[in-house]
Amino acid sequence: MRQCVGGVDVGSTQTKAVILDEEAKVIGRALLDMETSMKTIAEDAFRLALADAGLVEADVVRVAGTGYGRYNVSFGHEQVTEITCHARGAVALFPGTRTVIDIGGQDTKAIAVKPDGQVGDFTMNDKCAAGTGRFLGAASYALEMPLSELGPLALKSQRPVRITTTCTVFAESEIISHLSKGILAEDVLMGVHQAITSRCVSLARRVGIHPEVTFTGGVSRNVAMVRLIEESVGYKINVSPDAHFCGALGAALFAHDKVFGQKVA
Amino acid sequence: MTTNTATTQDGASDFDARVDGQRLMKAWYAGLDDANARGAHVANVFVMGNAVEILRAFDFELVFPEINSLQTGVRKASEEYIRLSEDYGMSPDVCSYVKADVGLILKEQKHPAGQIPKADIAIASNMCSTFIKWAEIWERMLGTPAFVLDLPGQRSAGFEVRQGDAQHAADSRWVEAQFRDLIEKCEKLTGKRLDLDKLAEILDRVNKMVAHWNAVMELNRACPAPFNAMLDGLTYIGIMNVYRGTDEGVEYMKNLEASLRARVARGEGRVENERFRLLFSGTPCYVSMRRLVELFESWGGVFVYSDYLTFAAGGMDAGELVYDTSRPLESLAEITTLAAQRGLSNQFFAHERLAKQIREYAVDGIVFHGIKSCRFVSSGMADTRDYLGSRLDAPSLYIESDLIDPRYWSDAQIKNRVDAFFETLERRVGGAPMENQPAAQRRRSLL
Amino acid sequence: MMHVVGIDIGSTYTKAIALDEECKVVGTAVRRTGFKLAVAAEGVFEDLLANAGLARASVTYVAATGYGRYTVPFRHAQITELTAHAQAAVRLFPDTRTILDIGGQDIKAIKVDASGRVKAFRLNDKCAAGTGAFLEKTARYLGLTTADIGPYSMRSTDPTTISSVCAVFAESEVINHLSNGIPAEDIMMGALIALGGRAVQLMRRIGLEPGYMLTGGMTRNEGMVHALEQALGDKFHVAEGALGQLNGAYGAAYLGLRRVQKLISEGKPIPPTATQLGPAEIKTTRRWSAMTTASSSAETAAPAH
Amino acid sequence: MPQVDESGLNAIFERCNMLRQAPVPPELPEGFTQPFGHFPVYFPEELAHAVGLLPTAVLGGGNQLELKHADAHMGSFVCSICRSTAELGLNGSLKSLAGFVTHPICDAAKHLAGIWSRNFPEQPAQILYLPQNVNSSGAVRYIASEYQRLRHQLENMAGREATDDDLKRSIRIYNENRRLLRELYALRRDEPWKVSCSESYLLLRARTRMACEQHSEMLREALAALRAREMPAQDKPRVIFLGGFCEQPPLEMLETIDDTCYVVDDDLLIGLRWLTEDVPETGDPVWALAESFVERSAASPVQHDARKPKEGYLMDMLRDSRADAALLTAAKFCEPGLDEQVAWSKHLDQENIHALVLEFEEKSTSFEQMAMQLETFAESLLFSIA
Ligand SMILES: Nc1ncnc2c1ncn2[C@@H]1O[C@H](COP(=O)(O)OP(=O)(O)O)[C@@H](O)[C@H]1O
Ligand SMILES: Nc1ncnc2c1ncn2[C@@H]1O[C@H](COP(=O)(O)OP(=O)(O)O)[C@@H](O)[C@H]1O
Ligand code: SF4
Ligand code: SF4
Ligand code: SF4
Repeated sequence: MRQCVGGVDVGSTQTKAVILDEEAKVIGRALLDMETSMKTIAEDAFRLALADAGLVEADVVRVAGTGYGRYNVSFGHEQVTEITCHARGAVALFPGTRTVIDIGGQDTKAIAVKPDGQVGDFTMNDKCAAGTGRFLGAASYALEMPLSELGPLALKSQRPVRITTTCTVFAESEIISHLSKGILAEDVLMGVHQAITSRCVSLARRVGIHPEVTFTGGVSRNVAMVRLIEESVGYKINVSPDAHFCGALGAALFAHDKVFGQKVA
Repeated sequence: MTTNTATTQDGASDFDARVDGQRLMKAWYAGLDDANARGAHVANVFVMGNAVEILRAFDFELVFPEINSLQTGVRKASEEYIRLSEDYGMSPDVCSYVKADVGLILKEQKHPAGQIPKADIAIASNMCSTFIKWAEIWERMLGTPAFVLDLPGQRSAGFEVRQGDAQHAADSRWVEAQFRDLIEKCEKLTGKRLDLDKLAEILDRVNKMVAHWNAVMELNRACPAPFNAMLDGLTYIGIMNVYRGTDEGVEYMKNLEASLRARVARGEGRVENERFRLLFSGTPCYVSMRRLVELFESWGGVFVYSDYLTFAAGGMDAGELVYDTSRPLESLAEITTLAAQRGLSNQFFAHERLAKQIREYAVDGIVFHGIKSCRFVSSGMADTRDYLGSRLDAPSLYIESDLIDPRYWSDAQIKNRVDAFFETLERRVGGAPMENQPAAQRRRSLL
Repeated sequence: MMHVVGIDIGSTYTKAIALDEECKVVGTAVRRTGFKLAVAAEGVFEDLLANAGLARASVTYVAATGYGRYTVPFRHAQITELTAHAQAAVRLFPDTRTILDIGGQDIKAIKVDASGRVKAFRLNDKCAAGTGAFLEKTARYLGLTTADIGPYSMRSTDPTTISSVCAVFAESEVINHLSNGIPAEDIMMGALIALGGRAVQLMRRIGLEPGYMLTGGMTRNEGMVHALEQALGDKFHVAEGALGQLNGAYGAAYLGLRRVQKLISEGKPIPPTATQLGPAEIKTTRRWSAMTTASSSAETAAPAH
Repeated sequence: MPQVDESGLNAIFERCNMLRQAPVPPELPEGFTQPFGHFPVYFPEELAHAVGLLPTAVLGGGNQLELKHADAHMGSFVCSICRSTAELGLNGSLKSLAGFVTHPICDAAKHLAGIWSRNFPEQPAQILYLPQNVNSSGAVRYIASEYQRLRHQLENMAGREATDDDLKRSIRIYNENRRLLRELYALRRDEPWKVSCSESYLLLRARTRMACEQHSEMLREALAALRAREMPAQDKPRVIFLGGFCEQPPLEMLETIDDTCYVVDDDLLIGLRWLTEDVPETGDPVWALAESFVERSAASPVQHDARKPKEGYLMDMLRDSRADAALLTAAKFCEPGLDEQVAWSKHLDQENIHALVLEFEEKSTSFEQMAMQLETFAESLLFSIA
């Protein structure tokens, strides 16, 4: 009889789920785009993760939900905010983490982590979607290019252009206008990445940026963003292949605490 | 007749802090409603740095525009008033109290609580610089003459002005000179001479009220705390300001102290299971204060003190600040000077006071409530927080909304932040685990 | 026969109109601006000449307006779109006092006096939430063309509220609504109402003076007009047909005509065009700001003691 | 006095422009031991000058400075000059200041003293409580006592006494400078085509980065050269600029305005021209300064004075400068400025005087939008095209 635990992160654009085994090792993952309703997506993601881990529902004894749709994880035993989860997940992946920068589809968060791994302070963009993953979404739409290719192409840039609009919606037309002026796609893209970076970094500065910095959320999969953030803070930052699942991982770890008492890092 | 008669909210009682508080507020507004008709003289005053004692001596009816504005919030009518003023041209970025008041003027002084009389004079101190701009608006829109009461505050960090030292003497001299000008104006306005004995009686009543007030504040150092500084406390401070120097005020404060003493004696707390003692820094968000307190109390967090209760009381919350009724005017000037410096330092050099309050009230965490449109409380908040966090390792939460503008209240975000804050506190302070409740039930308790 | 042309290069559409001496409209043209403004100007001018059956030679004077006004090489003069809209509005509806122009990427509220002189104005152009772009985004998501928005939304019986202040967040709101089975027309109308509310709020900020007129491409969207009149609680003047969207170009042309008449009456020659003039015409304030030294952000400090 | 031609004039402007971008004076002139910082609006510079501390107005960081630390210390809802002043402190640009004085002009500015004391305890910072009730009989006496306190603190910092004669000498030097500044503004009123608003601003602002006597020297040369300029008057509306009393509008903004208007008077850096007449050079100098503050001073939205109703000085400015219209600006998030702006525009509406309401920010870098508004405004005034 297994004693696995699960974490589900219902984000604004993508839902992530992970399964941990008894040693808190990640043995199953799932990622779903947020198209249809929030009600079912959490469950779908969870089942996919189970399948990925090759388990059945009975093997999982406890599930924690997080993300802004966390209360839709109706089968969850507890809900924890994405702030606490991202911090926990980041510290689990990189124990030295003092600052977490999480760039998601519609929200960007910065979390200051105390040496004892506790959340010290945090801030996030509220009303405006400027400087979020969406900005990249606009670029990928304008360039008709999958998200995963944006970063690599941007890194080829020699002379980045300056993107002046902060508005995610207007960004699209500015990008096209640059392209129509014959500016290279990579130079425009680099400009886009720089725009997002400067917004995110100034957001993070509100909580104060201290090494080590761990970059989480879907946008952390974008190599150009990683490079630019490193350039603007002035040192290397942590990025894990599981960074996109960081929130779900944190949630799962809390579930794990409940089952096995003592806290694993 | 104190402890024996006065009992608490729950007991069958002749004193209920909330009910009596509301009764007194109603009575006050009723008095204002027909003030102009009765031909009474009316003065606009602010809660910080006013000359209420002098004005009372001349039998002025007192209008507290700040309280009018916050009442539009409490009565869920603020948005209408604020929109009116923004349509009139007021910038969205300025103090929403001012905007609500401009809305009030545009609505011919029609307030949800009744008609607000036109004032014959307005006293604006420099404690919050916005007071002065506000008074200038009355000068223009209503022709109300403004009297600016200039109260020098704490000049720099560690700058202590002690009763009787040279600096205090100089400052008091300046304040007294202004009081004398004010008295001259009042005598012209009312055709009466200042009655010093009457002034002395008023000062004496203020002394009594302040003594009770300080006792009340001290009672909340008890664990569990008998009242919530940011809910019950707001009623108390309202009376403290509106009824300052009156018999009703003294009576209320006396009963309040007695009833809370009884509560503490019975070991009753504001929340049945007090898990976190919190300090609230900033001004309330009157439109959603109940909701906010609810969010915190659902986690067993209670606000045991707030610097708001210091500066909104004009900084009188200190044992040594007692009027010498044998030389009323001079003493008024001297104490006003000291109180103003306390009230101001409370903001501009907040770290010095907060550090003290954290110790005195055995606080687990500080909640900073930033108000974009209130620079008086918000401009230095992030820095103070940074300072206390690094020096005292005091866990703190920063939330942002508005005093009375519902458009700035985002329930989902604030809830998110509050939850995250307590999730952290729990792991630090190790409060009783909450997760072991079933999700469904926990959700109910949170929503 | 002399003709005067007005060209309005907007962020989304480029509009042109030709007037004769009697100020009668002899031809119009509209095309998407695209991203090469000079090209758009040239293109719309040719369309116009074709539509009006005019020869280039018979065009005496060209007045450019809109945000691309400085990019029209063959212009004799440029005027801002605010001045142009104000002039046209008062000519078309003399009692107009407050003008609302909802463009593709901005909103303008303009207060005018009886002579068509601009008294006050407010603009919003930083945030897409209150512009045509917001509509087109929503329409795109619902699979509608710009032209469909109006007729389609008018079918709505029970509009939904779109509460997000951000066009992006609004989109996920739209997704949610759809997934909850709310009819697309109700969502579309919800978007129109949201936009209408913002637009009227902007108008309030300059003070509502009766005699309202709507200009710009939105005049072609009856759903928008409806939503706006709901929000305002009053009627808007709307020029018939395409003239509403041509309002800016018309104002420019009209001012151009007046200018030409003045020159002729004073026996002065028609001034050269921008290209003929060359850079001389460029403004000549010395730009010290252009010469920023490194010290600006550097940590320079006087020798400390 | 050596005659300066256009190229000499350019050299002067170049120097001013370099100084504009320096957070503190690049070098200390003869006879000064250390710069001493003060925040807008008004500060009695004579007191510092007399002990050999170089009065240095701290005016924010301009639109080139990137805020790296300030956001963690001051909310985004605070005006730019306060936030970038905090940034300059935190990034070490102001290390060299012997001290820092701010004023009760608004609550944001008062908070700077607290921020200083928490972050740079070694650099004495204080709030100089210049009274908001100058109409009270005790005002001069109170100010004098505050100035005395300040004088002694400055003496301690400089390790040098300021005798009454030192003070009188400084007062004389500043009186001379104030006279020259009045001449500069007279020239702008009478022949605005000879000196633009941005040029005048550069000259004015240079005083915050050099010794007053040096500045007078430079100003004298500049004035002569400006008067000699051969420039045709253009068909531009005469306007006044209000709202520059504290946060500094970007130079680009002033240049954009120069493109379409003649700015014939303004309240830019009004603190440097706060005292409108000579300060008495006889009698008790401290009293003379205090009395001048009350009796012979300019007006601003952040100084209450029953004798100077705000519309009053607005109308005086319009009349004295024979302006057609007014540019009513306010810095973003500047509470007093924004409140004043409403009163101003309401009043000009009644008076049927054209006004353009502009909001600016020290940090803004793009001005197309503003240019379009100004063009429209000019068009509506001249009502002729091109
Ligand atoms: N393969 C990828 N490469 C680059 N960026 C990606 C990739 N996949 C997703 N993203 C970015 O991550 C965002 C979603 O991240 P996520 O953290 O799931 O957001 P949320 O938690 O708000 O749903 C998308 O908007 C996209 O910009
Ligand atoms: N034929 C049409 N039917 C409905 N709406 C239209 C039509 N043409 C334009 N619009 C709407 O008008 C908006 C602005 O048009 P226009 O005023 O020409 O923009 P701009 O002047 O900014 O280029 C467009 O964003 C579009 O939503
Ligand atoms: S600026 Fe753009 S991204 Fe920001 S709120 Fe407005 S629409 Fe949304
Ligand atoms: S700014 Fe703050 S303190 Fe000042 S009046 Fe407004 S609410 Fe009160
Ligand atoms: S700009 Fe305005 S708000 Fe900022 S410091 Fe100056 S007066 Fe205060």
